[in-house]
Amino acid sequence: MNSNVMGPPDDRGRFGDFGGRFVPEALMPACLELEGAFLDAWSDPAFVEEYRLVLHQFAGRPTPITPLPRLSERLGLQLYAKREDLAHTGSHKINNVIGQTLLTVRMGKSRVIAETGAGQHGVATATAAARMGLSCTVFMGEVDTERQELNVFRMELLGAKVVSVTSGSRTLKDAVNEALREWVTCVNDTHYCIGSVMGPHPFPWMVREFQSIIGSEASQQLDELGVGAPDAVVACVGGGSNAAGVFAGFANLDTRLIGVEAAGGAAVRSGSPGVLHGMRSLLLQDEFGQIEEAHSISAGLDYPGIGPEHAYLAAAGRAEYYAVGDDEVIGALSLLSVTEGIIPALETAHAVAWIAREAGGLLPKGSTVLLNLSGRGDKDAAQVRAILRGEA
Amino acid sequence: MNSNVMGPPDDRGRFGDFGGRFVPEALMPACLELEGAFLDAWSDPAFVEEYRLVLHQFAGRPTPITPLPRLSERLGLQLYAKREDLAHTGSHKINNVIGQTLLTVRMGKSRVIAETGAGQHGVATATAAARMGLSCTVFMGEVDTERQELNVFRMELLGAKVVSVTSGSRTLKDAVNEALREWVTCVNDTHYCIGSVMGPHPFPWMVREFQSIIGSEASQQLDELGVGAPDAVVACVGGGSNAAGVFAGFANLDTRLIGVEAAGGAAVRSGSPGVLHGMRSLLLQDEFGQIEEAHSISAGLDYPGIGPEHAYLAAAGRAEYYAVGDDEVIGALSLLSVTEGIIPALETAHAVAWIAREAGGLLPKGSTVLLNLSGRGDKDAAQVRAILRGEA
Amino acid sequence: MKSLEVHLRALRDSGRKALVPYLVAGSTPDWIRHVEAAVLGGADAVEIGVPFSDPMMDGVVIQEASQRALERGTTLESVCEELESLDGEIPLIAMTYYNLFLHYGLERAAGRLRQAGLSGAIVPDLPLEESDEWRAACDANDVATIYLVAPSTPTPRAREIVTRTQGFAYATARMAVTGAASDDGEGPRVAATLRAAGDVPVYVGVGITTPEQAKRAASYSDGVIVGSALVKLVLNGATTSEVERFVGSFRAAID
Amino acid sequence: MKSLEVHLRALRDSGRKALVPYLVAGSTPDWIRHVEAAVLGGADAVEIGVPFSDPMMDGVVIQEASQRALERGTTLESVCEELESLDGEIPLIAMTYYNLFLHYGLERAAGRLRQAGLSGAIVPDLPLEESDEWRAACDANDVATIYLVAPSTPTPRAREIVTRTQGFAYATARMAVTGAASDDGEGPRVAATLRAAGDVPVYVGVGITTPEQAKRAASYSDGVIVGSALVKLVLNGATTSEVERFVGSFRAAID
Ligand SMILES: Cc1ncc(COP(=O)(O)O)c(C=O)c1O
Ligand SMILES: Cc1ncc(COP(=O)(O)O)c(C=O)c1O
Repeated sequence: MNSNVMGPPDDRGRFGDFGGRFVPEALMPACLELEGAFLDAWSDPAFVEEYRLVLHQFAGRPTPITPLPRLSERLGLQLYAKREDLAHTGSHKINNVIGQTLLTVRMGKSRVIAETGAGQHGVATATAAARMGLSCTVFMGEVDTERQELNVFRMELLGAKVVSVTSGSRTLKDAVNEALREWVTCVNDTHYCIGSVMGPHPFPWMVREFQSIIGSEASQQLDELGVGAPDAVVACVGGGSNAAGVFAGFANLDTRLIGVEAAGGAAVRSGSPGVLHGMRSLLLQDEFGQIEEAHSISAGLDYPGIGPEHAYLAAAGRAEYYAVGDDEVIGALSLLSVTEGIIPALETAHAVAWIAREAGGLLPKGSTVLLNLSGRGDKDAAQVRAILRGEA
Repeated sequence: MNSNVMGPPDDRGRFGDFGGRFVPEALMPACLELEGAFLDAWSDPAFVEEYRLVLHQFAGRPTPITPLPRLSERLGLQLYAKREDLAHTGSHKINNVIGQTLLTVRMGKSRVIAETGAGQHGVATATAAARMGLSCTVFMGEVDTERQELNVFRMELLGAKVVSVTSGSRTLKDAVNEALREWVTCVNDTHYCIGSVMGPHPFPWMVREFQSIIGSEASQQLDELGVGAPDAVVACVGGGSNAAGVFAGFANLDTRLIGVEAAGGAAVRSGSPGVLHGMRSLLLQDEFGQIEEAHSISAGLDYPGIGPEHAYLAAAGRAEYYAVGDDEVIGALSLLSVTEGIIPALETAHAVAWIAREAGGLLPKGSTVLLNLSGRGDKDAAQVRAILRGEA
Repeated sequence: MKSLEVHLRALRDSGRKALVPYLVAGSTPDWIRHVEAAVLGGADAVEIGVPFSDPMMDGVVIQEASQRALERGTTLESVCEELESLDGEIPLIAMTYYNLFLHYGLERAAGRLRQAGLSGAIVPDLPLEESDEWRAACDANDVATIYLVAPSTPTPRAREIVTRTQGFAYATARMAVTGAASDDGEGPRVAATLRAAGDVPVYVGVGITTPEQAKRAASYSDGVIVGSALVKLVLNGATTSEVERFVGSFRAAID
Repeated sequence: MKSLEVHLRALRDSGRKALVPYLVAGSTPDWIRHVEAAVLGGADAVEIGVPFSDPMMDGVVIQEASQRALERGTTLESVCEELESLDGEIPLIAMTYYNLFLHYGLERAAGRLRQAGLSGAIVPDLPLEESDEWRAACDANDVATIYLVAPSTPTPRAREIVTRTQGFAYATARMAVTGAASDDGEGPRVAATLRAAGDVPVYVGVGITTPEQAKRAASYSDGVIVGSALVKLVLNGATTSEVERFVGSFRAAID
């Protein structure tokens, strides 16, 4: 293995051919400032210490590794789960927002903005903003504010303002556009707290760094459990932040890194190179280069792109990416629930579905597999119920 | 302070005048068997070790202590929260069910039954049962199955059967009755996994022991933080399990123990001694000894009784109990959300409301206070929203 | 020895199988007439259920009757008052949950029962270990304390209950709350254990739904208790003569 | 030097302020007629927006126009084809997002633009650092690469942009996406910085909504770009003569 597969990007923010900084000139100074601020903070032991302390005291880190004995037996594998569902607000999203809000304070800014799809990243951002005393505005497509009313309410409870985005397809990608448009008007006092390993440099790298605590904890915990390096690490991929975070702990080991995309949002499997939201990456686009909407049962995977580092890892052959269809996901969610007493998020259920499908196939029997359990399924209960009852 | 305030009950299962075992003869052997099995298990280091391991690896313990700097400043107190909301399934309920399901397996039984009000204990029991490979039936009042449909669905996803109870007031207390009735028919292979520090001996004691991990972790964590023994520990009280669990860590110290009841279910403040559900305790009852329904904004505090040990602690003057009205609760829930980025459960919000009300009053300015943050508010979002919009 | 026990022993020694119908006091306006009808139908004693909000040991039928009685404003006091109007010859036995007595005051409750003509009491949520105070109150008022024995009760414990129970030992025929059943359940075994353990009369109850069942139960015990089957009849609006006929059919079967 | 720049420098040196209206290609069926009308109204160049699904730098008006254009099936290719039919004398400048060129192929795209009569391109999501490849493709096809400068751009960086931009330097008057505004914003400061930094013409855009604003902007720059205000007129169903009149009013104001 290459000794530093998931190192920093080059000085133009590129991972191989991907990444970069495709933003309006108005945002260039903010991106450059952010890059400097992050570099400075991330090499400042006091900042790193504070980031870790907040994650520990406030967000409940380290999250445990849970052996999954009954599912393991069912599938003929040795399965372990990294329990990001137990982190505050119910997913890995909190790791990133705590890093970014601490950085916001350090940069002397008083406000954050964020995009959100189903609301997970929005709730996490509103949470961290409340904790740090920052004001917060979240952009959310109108389609999503309507189908995720409760998450809108949660953000408001946490003191955030939620802006319903009526442009374009009125979903996540338009919320990103709108957040970027807003950012142009307020870069001086506002940080754009992006929700995944995407966007212009330094975001993909910075978010990966903030999420890499998942992987570094997990590899140490597996060592302590006597498991050592697993044969494979499997994570679902929307923008790719939970995957990047867990992969980072295993990239320099002899472990297969497996990202599972939603079939209807499979930027690696079905996309092609392009530029969107400040980055060059793999995107779902039509024959003319217009960006296509992603369609997945899970709102968190409903993004037509993927973080540039994943595009690079795929091109470099270091990580493998597969797609799982909506039809496989509900069964996988039930399977984990009933065998292990953990209801995963629909996003996470994609990773479970792939493991269940490939046990004995792409995952040889007896393999040791770490599932990154990126989030809890409470948020999805109503939707899953409607699907199972044939109402959706 | 007495050197062992929260010791075991006497050999009739009494805490002072309270407790005991008021059950049909048919259940006496099961209660005696359970008492023996628990005594044996709890003094077996291997069992205790397994209980702790499952809580660690599966449920995410230890839960952190979170300093609450912004709320502290607002109230003129030194506030800390013990984060049971971060435990798997979102509240302290998991501590108890893991203990009881492990004991079920140890007793060679293959099934658990449980009562539930809003569904928290039901979901926790279904979760632990799935994890241990036990079958599970949950009794839930028809009124509750209707207003908490999603929790019914969660339990079913976890493989549990949910029985809608149509007797009596069709709420929690009737669910307990029905669970007891069912238990009579199946004591041989079934354990009744009761949800709080209530019921016949040994349940109140056993559940307190399983929950006391909250208090023992918390007192050690506060020591490590250099805080030491707080001036007060504050917990909400339904049946009283989260309160008993946290109190246990501080009962032998110079710390005030404060239980906060819902005004409409305030067994200590408004109840009188009586016998229900196998225990002698304080109960809400009419002038003829008929049990009254409790009425609270929060389903988890909607119980007309209280665990017998609390009745004892109140009588002995070791713990103080206060009541908070529905009208104070929503404001408290918002307050914690917006100042600290933690949306508490409505139950927990009672404890927050009391602290906010009594800061500078019953809680002198500058006091060090540990709030037991018994659960997360996600489950309550729809209800709180309806209330704030004047729809409920 | 309590007068109830003296009476019931004499009954047994006379060779007559005891028939004890159960009615929920207050479940209908004319419940007192039903008590009379049961006596006319051939009851040797009547078990009077005093309604409690949380009847943990009862199935749906008695739950429903209890709830109706409570909605009609029935209380321990009202039940006792109405029973005083009854000019009965045969024993009445109270059956209710402990909280009602506790709340009324144990001494006072036992006295009130006796005054109303109730000479025994069955308290299903009061096992041996918890019953000292209540028994003391009953002892002072000539109210017999009747204990239940379940199929799950181990033999040594069953023996102890037999030595403590007054009037009769209540052998519950199955691991279940009150309600209809079609077989004998574990009645034969429980009754045999109790009979072997002492000299007190042994009655079988819980699930005795038909005269045929009662007949079989009477063959291995000293009497039968007929609860839910009768209460169901009442809930369905039975007239007093229907109650009398129903009880009479059990009488005929066990004689 | 690109032909566009030669042309625009000559214009400036003639003492005429440049007027550059912006239209979204394909947003209405007769958009080509609007381009002609803009020229008749006195435009010195026309900025042709090629619609993109995610116009990150544009406000609601241009978003709406882009969406209508996309719904009408507009593509980079269709835009170029339609423009070929235009028998224009004055320069056309493409404005769109990078992905459309990238997807078409950079070399091919630049060639296609030139062939269609577009002699310059503004790509708002392609800052200096990312534009080498695109500029190389443009260089090979005599398409000018026009860069924007924002109020947030530090002076040294603005200087560098001035040395790199071709045709003109686009001074954005405010920290905002395209859309209406009523004041001059930071236009004067940005334009002054750019003029001090080099010799290339400096045009002001973003938020120029009225002839009065345009007049002021022209007083401290070499030209003005009128975008959302015109696009809004078109969205509201303007006729070609209305477009001509509207552009004419700006012409009159800045002359
Ligand atoms: C639980 C969960 N997992 C995964 C994702 C996908 O995001 P990412 O690929 O950045 O981890 C989301 C996004 O909302 C999520 O909520
Ligand atoms: C979050 C939470 N806190 C408190 C309670 C009250 O129970 P107890 O008093 O047993 O802790 C409940 C019960 O459902 C609960 O869900």
